[in-house]
Amino acid sequence: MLVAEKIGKRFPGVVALDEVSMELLAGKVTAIIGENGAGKSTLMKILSGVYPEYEGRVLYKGTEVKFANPKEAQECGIAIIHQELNLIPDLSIAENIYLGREVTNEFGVLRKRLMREKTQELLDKLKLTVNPDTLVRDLKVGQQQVVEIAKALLTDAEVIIMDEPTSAISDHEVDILFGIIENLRRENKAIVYISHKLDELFRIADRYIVLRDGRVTEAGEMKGIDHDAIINKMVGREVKMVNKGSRVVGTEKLLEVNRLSLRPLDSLKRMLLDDISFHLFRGEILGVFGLMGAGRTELLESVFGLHPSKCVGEISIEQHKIKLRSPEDAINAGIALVPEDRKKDGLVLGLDVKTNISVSVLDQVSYAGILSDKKEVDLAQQYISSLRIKTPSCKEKVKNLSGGNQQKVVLARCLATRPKLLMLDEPTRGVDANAKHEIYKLIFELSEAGLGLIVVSSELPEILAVSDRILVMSEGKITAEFSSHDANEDNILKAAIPKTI
Amino acid sequence: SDEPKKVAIVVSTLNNPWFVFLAETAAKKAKELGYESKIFDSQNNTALESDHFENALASGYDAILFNPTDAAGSVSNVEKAKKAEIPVFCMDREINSRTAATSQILSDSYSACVELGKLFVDTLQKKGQYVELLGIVSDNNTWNRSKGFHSVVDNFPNLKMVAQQSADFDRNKAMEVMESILQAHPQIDGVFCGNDAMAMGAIQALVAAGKSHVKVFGFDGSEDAVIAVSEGKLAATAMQYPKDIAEKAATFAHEYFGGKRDFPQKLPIAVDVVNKSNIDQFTAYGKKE
Amino acid sequence: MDISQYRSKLARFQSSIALFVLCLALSILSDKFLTPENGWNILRQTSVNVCISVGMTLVVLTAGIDLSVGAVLALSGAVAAGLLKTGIELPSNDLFVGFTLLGTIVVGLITGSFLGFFNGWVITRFKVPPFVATLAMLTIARGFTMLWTKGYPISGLGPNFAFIGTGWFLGVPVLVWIALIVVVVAVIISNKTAFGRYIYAIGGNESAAKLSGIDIGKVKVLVYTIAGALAAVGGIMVTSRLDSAQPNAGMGYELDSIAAVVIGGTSLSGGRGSIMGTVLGALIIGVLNNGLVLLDVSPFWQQVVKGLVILLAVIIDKVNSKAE
Amino acid sequence: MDISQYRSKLARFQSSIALFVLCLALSILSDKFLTPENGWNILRQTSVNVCISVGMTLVVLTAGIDLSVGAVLALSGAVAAGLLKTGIELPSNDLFVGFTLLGTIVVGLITGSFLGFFNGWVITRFKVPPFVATLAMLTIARGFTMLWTKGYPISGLGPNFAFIGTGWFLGVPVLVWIALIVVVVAVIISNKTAFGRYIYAIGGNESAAKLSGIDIGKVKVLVYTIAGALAAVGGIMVTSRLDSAQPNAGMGYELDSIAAVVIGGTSLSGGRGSIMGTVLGALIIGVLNNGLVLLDVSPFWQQVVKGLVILLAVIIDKVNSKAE
Ligand SMILES: Nc1ncnc2c1ncn2[C@@H]1O[C@H](COP(=O)(O)OP(=O)(O)OP(=O)(O)O)[C@@H](O)[C@H]1O
Ligand SMILES: Nc1ncnc2c1ncn2[C@@H]1O[C@H](COP(=O)(O)OP(=O)(O)OP(=O)(O)O)[C@@H](O)[C@H]1O
Ligand SMILES: O[C@@H]1[C@H](O)[C@H](O)CO[C@H]1O
Ligand SMILES: [Mg+2]
Ligand SMILES: [Mg+2]
Repeated sequence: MLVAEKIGKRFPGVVALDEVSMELLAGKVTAIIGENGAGKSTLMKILSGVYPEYEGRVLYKGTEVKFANPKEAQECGIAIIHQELNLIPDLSIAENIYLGREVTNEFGVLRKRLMREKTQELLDKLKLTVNPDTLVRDLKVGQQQVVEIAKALLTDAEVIIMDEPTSAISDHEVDILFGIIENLRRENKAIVYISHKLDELFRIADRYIVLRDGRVTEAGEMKGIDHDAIINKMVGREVKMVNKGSRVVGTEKLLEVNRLSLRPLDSLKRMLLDDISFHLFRGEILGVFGLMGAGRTELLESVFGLHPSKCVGEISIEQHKIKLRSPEDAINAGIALVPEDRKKDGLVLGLDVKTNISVSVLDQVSYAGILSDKKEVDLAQQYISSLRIKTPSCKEKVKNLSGGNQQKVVLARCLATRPKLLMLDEPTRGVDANAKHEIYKLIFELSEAGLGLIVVSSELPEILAVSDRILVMSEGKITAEFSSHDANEDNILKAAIPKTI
Repeated sequence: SDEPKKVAIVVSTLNNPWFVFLAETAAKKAKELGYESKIFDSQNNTALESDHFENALASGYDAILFNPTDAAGSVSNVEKAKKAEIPVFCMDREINSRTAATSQILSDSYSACVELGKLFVDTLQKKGQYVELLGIVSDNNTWNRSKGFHSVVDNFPNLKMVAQQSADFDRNKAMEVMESILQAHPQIDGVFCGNDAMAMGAIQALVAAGKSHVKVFGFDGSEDAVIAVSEGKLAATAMQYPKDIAEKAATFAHEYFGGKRDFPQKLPIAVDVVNKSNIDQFTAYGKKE
Repeated sequence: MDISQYRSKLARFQSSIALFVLCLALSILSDKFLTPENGWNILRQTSVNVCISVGMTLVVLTAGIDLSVGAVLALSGAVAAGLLKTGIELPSNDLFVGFTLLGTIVVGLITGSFLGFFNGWVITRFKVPPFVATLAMLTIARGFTMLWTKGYPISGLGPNFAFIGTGWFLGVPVLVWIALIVVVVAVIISNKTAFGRYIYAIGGNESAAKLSGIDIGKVKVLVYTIAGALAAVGGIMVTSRLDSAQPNAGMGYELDSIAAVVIGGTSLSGGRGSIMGTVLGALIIGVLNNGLVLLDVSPFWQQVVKGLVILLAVIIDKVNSKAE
Repeated sequence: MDISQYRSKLARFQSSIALFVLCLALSILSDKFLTPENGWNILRQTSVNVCISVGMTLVVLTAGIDLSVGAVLALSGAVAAGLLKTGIELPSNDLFVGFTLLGTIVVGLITGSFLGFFNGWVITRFKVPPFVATLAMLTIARGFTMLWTKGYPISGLGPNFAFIGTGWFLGVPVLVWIALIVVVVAVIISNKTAFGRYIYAIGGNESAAKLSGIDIGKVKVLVYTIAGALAAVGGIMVTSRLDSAQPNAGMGYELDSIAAVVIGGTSLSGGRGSIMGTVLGALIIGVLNNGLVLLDVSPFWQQVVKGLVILLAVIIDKVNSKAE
């Protein structure tokens, strides 16, 4: 259906794609596999008209095409779900879905009702129960991702590209999406599926194409391939998986949270956090699971002092009650947070690696109030090597790093504050399988060094793989607690599903 | 009614002490005569002036003492007042209508600058190089003054204008512009400025450059200028008597309330050239009492 | 879940409350305030700012800004007035071209549109920040106004032209009619057309809008062109009202207009806001100007009070929308 | 691969190129341009804008803006001049408080700092957009200046005070020394201190900065306070230079200052830029003003040329940094 021939694309200083040739078949789901920065998204952006300038050629149904913009590709029958959310926060769902292809009457006036109804149909199909007039700003990330999916399904596209469509949605929505993909496959559409969640690929993909450093290294049928093999193909070498093994957890209580509640902005709604109590031992890894909107992010944020005026309850570190009025207080108390959305909350993308690493501990790298370049570089180098951050230099802008390495920079910044308690919110979202394992390894190393860790994740396998103990949240409450031996996918999920509705 | 009559004082701008003085004097006089008064600042904006007229008429003022922003643009405002049978007395600046205003008490920039021009020619002994600093180029007084000056000075071919720049009636700008001009034309003999603030700025630049012999001419009769003339720093300025103008206008309003109707359509208030020879008769904005 | 709609209604409602409170206070403080005559005064005085601010709203919705509106207003008005008064003499062959009333108005509007178009072109083609591009245009248009008028006002444009600024039609001043038409058209464009959508989309998330296939450049150029055209409408209105094109007309109007937009709840970072909010914002400023005069506040204090009230209006807005 | 460093060096270099080309052109067009005396003129004339623009740079780096600098300059200068000239009479007990030269300067600076602090407080406490908060402050400070001066200049401040504006020290004008010190201190603060880092971090990504433990509010308030203090420094400089506090001093300086910041390559959306770039930007504007007068360009054309040159400088910058 769609053939790429010797596609090349460079960015200043980077060859993103180098003579990439590949083929998409009708009625098949093709997985594109590769590490962060391998060039997957770049290739897809070329196929969907985002980058009009590239080397090589693209054949669609046998004839060469060259799209000047995304609209042309769309009109031709190529739809894409982008990796980054591309929605307009202050427009409604319906307005977003129809953006750039509004339906108007003969006077050029928008046919709002028609568009709203069609949107409702789409949302029903995707089982998203919100009003099409809701502003996207008021949706949670997961719901926004569903809207992105709906956007791609609006037109009757022949080729549908999905670049990490499930990075922010939970298993339930993934199942719905896969049902839809099945239908599309049956309708003989060509589908591209990109994801770092390898399990999904085994469930849905028929074929795979491996990208490494901007080149295609391999392609073939999914059948008969296993987990390790895929990782080997991606990385190009044997990767040793980390294993939790037997772990000893301290007995000293590091953190104790007592009857923590968080009031929402709007007093009409239920509490965001409702009477939460739990504790954490030194050297322990506490996993927190929940479905989207369960309140896990709010929990970490509250412990980090981000909602001082809306929060009641007690927090003690090492048996000392503390008052946290700001992240600054939290950091001083030995708490660190790796936020959910690293680009939005974790990094100053326009500044360099060393500046991002040192920003929380500038007093450590200055003499008499004057910053020392040498001390700062030393600090950065220390973490670059200990966390194996892949960067040309510590003076590279963070925005030029791959996702996994950006995540490590956030970690480095947090670790530089020498925390006792490290909280990680979705630490491996959008991170490739290899880097994911490196992050797991780090989590274990840190806990062995005596830190207490709280890991929030929406991926059950991840929670099961890293945690010593697991809390399950639903609707702002803790609904269950399991030790790592007692926990399994079933009982966790059961506790996570909201009781209301 | 036995409520005191109300007098609106609409001035072109309060961003210039000359007009502040004009407005305050008018207000003071009106009060002395037993009237309530209020000052409106048009901020050199004819459209805002128009708003002020409408608002003043709506809120029941009985007379308007008016310093127009513009001879042409202000006519329609005055006509509005006339229609509402509210008398308007123009102060300092003219409007281009013989019928709209009840009376116009005017200080004629053009002819004052003719006089200044004559003095300028004499002082420079009909030869030499000079610089002209214009006021805000969109202000018509800028051009009235410039034209009056040139109507005399341009008849003397040995008087050469080497630079004509605007300094926006502003002292700081005048100083900076003068500093730059002095680089290109170090050998000047005179500077003609559209007002005193600019003259003061020019003097400062000249003094700093060691050229205090250059003859500077201003316009207004402001406090700084009167002092500078007496100290011999400023060759001359033109005294416009804002006090007389304002008091006259207030008095006319008083007479109008008393029933008088035959006012002179135009009452020119002479502008006097002030220099070292007669400075002892003057104080800021007027004659010594 | 109509939360979002409800919220935007409430936001609009807030500016209305501010306006209402202001009017109430003024009616109590001065018996001259609540008269039909004074009402027309306020509306007439606000009409020019409304026209300019409607254009400014569209620009600000795209996350841009237009500092040149005042200068464009002056140049457009001066061009129209100059042509009406004296026509054009073609230098080469001594041909005199006279202009009709309608002709001059059209040329005035074209002038403004062209200057706006130039703003948009510089901003999109060379990626010059709108602040800088329109700041440069402010200076340039002021310069050309001086060159065209030689610093003198152009006056005496005749009763037909003056009708726009001073006439009444069906019991309503023509100026108010113009503002009304501009507002209605702008509300329709911003709410009921794809172009309006695109304006919000670009301001909300430019790169997402681009990926949705919107021609960002075209939309922005058009928005700045409209802003220029509406500044020209303002220029015609001011000129006709005064029966005179003042070379320094519109000085500082950019700030008044931005104030109206912001008080009306439009976010300077784009994507959020409405035309009706801006109209309320302009009315708040207009009522305030009028009220301060009626209350006999001294001109020096007026500036202080005006600054404080604007601050207060925005703060109340913020506090309310936070509580919500 | 020090690409990023190299790139930022080049970016700075580009403004230098623009300045160099401008100077070269002017030296060819006028033989009076390249004289030491004219050089001092330009530096002296630029020094006030440099001081204000340094503060503006810090504000803009946090993604803010300060429209009140000109008005704050006027009020601070007027307060200092008024106290120097007449002291204060305490109304209740007829006590006269005289001020020393240093005392008045300190009070002037405190005035500016306080106004800046107020800006910062309103912006951080009530989340009022900086554009609106400082626009309101512009009006308020202008009003207070008029109230304080009653609309008249305060002149005749004595030779000691005038020394600041007109004196020389070690062969360099005192004004230039002040600007130099301000620049050096600001460069050190912005590059070599935690506070400077925080400014860049906040402008680059406010929420990330917050999560990194930076007290956003404190940093912002301090930045606006510094901007106010530097405007006050400018106010003292202007007042002393003229030996007179003009009620309308500093009118429009905000735009000149923002122009210097932007021409110098600082992004209005924050996080990117440098003090040295701003200094180059201010020099470009200063040289341009000086050159246009030296060439005796008519005042009408000056505005047009100035607008075009600013546009060109920014476009060249953009085109180059894209090609790179
Ligand atoms: N706009 C851009 N400018 C400069 N470099 C870019 C740009 N977009 C991508 N790159 C670089 O091109 C390379 C390929 O990036 P791409 O986004 O295609 O990777 P990916 O395989 O999609 O990674 P991920 O799994 O993290 O999404 C990377 O080195 C990236 O840094
Ligand atoms: N934009 C929003 N507007 C209104 N309520 C919201 C918004 N975002 C979150 N909430 C509320 O906050 C609660 C917790 O949401 P949050 O996204 O923090 O949960 P989470 O467990 O971290 O899930 P996720 O995996 O999506 O991060 C939700 O139940 C929801 O009611
Ligand atoms: O008469 C006034 C003053 O001279 C002022 O300095 C400038 O404007 C003029 O109209
Ligand atoms: Mg990608
Ligand atoms: Mg979350």
